[in-house]
Amino acid sequence: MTMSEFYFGYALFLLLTVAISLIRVLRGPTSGDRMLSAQLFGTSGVGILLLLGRGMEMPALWDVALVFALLAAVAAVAFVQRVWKSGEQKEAKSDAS
Amino acid sequence: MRRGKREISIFSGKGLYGALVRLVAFSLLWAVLTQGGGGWIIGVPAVVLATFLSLGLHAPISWRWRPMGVLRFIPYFLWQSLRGGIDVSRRALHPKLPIDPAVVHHTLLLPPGPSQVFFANTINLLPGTLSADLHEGHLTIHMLDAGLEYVMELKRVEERVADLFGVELKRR
Amino acid sequence: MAGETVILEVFIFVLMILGALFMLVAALGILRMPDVFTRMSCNAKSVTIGLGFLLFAFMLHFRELGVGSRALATIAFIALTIPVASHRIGRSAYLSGVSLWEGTIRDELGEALKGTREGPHKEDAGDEKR
Amino acid sequence: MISALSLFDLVLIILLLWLAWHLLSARDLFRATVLFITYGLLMSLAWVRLKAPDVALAEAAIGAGITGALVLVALGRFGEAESDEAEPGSLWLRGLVASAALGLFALLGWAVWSLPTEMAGLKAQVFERMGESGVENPVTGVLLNFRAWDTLLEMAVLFLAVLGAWSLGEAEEPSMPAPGESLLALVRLLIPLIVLVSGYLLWLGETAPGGAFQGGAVLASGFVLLLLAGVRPIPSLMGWPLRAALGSGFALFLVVAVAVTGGSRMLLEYPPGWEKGLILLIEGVLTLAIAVTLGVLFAGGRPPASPGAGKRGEKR
Repeated sequence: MTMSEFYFGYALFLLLTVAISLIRVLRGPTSGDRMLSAQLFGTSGVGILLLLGRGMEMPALWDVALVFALLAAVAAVAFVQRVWKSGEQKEAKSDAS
Repeated sequence: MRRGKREISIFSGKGLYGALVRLVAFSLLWAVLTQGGGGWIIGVPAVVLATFLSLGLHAPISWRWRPMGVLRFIPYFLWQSLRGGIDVSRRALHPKLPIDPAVVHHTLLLPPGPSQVFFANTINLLPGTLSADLHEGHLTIHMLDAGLEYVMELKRVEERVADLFGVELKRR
Repeated sequence: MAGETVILEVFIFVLMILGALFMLVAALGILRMPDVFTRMSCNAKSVTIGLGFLLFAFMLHFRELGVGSRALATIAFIALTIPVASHRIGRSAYLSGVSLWEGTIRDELGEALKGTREGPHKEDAGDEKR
Repeated sequence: MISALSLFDLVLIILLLWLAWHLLSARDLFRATVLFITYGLLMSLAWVRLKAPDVALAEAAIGAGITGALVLVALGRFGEAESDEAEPGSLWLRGLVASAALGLFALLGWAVWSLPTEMAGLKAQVFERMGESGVENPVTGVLLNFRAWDTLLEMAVLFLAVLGAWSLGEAEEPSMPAPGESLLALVRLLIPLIVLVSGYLLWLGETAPGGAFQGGAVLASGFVLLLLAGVRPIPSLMGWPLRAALGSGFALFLVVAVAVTGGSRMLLEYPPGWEKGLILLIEGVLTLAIAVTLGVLFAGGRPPASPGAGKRGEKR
């Protein structure tokens, strides 16, 4: 087995774990569960990109992975701030939470 | 401070020291990204802008990490998160799924401010704990296993965080 | 000399396998754990550790300042964002009263504490019930 | 023996198709939204496998940063309750639609099949003349020199999109929970990093995959984060500075395009020796303009006119 075969096999393995977590996106039950699985997609994506970048000899993929890692939280923040409303709409006066 | 009233005032940081530290840190990061530094024609404006934004967005309370505290904290944190990972792997891979979750409340001994927030985020990577809500010094924690000696454990983490920020723990 | 490199290669290999194992745990945890909190708890830890191992292995493999520091930056981004994102999702779930797994123990002190919260500061009142 | 890479491709294709199917057939809007986000992330991997890292980078930045947040926010405005059950039309209608779709599929399949396996394309010509472009990354060379027209018109499209969004009304003040300290801490930390990474992507564009669109998209997700954290923009910047920033990309591009003409040169034919500087200038301004444009589109309307757009400063 060549080294790049190993990297590709590893990337395939990570893609399969992503496929497992997809089941949770479909099943839910709460929106938090689905969002969480989507987040796992992003983080596994970082790993897959690094491995492919090594295997395919494309160092540019490290930059894609960096962007994935940097922006992994943006969707989660949008989700907690705008979708999952906790009932309260008033301006909270303390920022201690 | 009311929601949304957070003004972006550039010089709210504590003096020149904070600005310099950030300037150096961001320049270093730029050098890391560009692999050896280059493209400073874009780099300099980006670093300066990042520094201004970082100072402008910062909370009025000033805080600093103590260098020695950081050195002591990092190995502890790495070891604990490794433990956390192993613990959770054992549970998730075990056919019987041995979990005994509980929601517990922990009154923080750390003073209000960034150290509390840092603590709440840190314990998400430590064995079996997930912070659910932080409200006026009371932290609601979800535990994977109620049987863990969590009170002592959390106290120890708090001591470490206090050491990192150079703050005193409240006496109970 | 050669012996050292072999040991290092083996170590890198072990690190990568461990990283893969932790990533698998993250996915299995999300699938098997009974409620959103336990899933999140599992996810936050194992993903960070798994990617950390993978990137550490890369650092050892290349032994180059450029690659190593970029790998460190990537780990740092992940380690900064994942715990906070988990905390935020967990907090929303908790405050919006997502039902806990039936086996979860809630401690009495907590109930008492929450009672006091609804009084003076109305901040998150009304969310815990439902 | 099948190589791991072809297995990877196979799994990726199956996952994409499976996701697309569930995405289209999902009754629950939130489920569809999350599937859409994951679809974007997988598409980025697909671009990687097609050896198009430029597109993968753009897809990563836009998919992870902007589109996900945009769709989630749109969903937040609709409210989850409104995921209505559509009437499944009559059997005849469905049969008709299905056969039309199948026909289109067959047509596209035939078109792809009949393509020659080895296409010359314009690759050779591009590589031959890279020396004249002023940059080393062929994609940037094409986007900002050889086919700068396309990019110029894309900026016009983005500008028109903002006009369209603004003509619909003011951005409404979203109702959202107080951001809380931990979110603010995250934002404070991420914003400077986002600025740096966006500058880095812009810098990369000259030699490697990257450039104004990728950098702009990453920077725009910084604006998105600020908006989500409830950090309000400085009112005095919401008047003409914002409009100037929005128009700057298109305007500068036009000015350069016209300014370089003269003698025997056509529109956008940079004078020799100036290519690098001009491309850098245009790309720098484009990054900002794209970021502001995407951020404004995320806000969803023109800034509210009332409190202190110019005169009185901040009320309250």
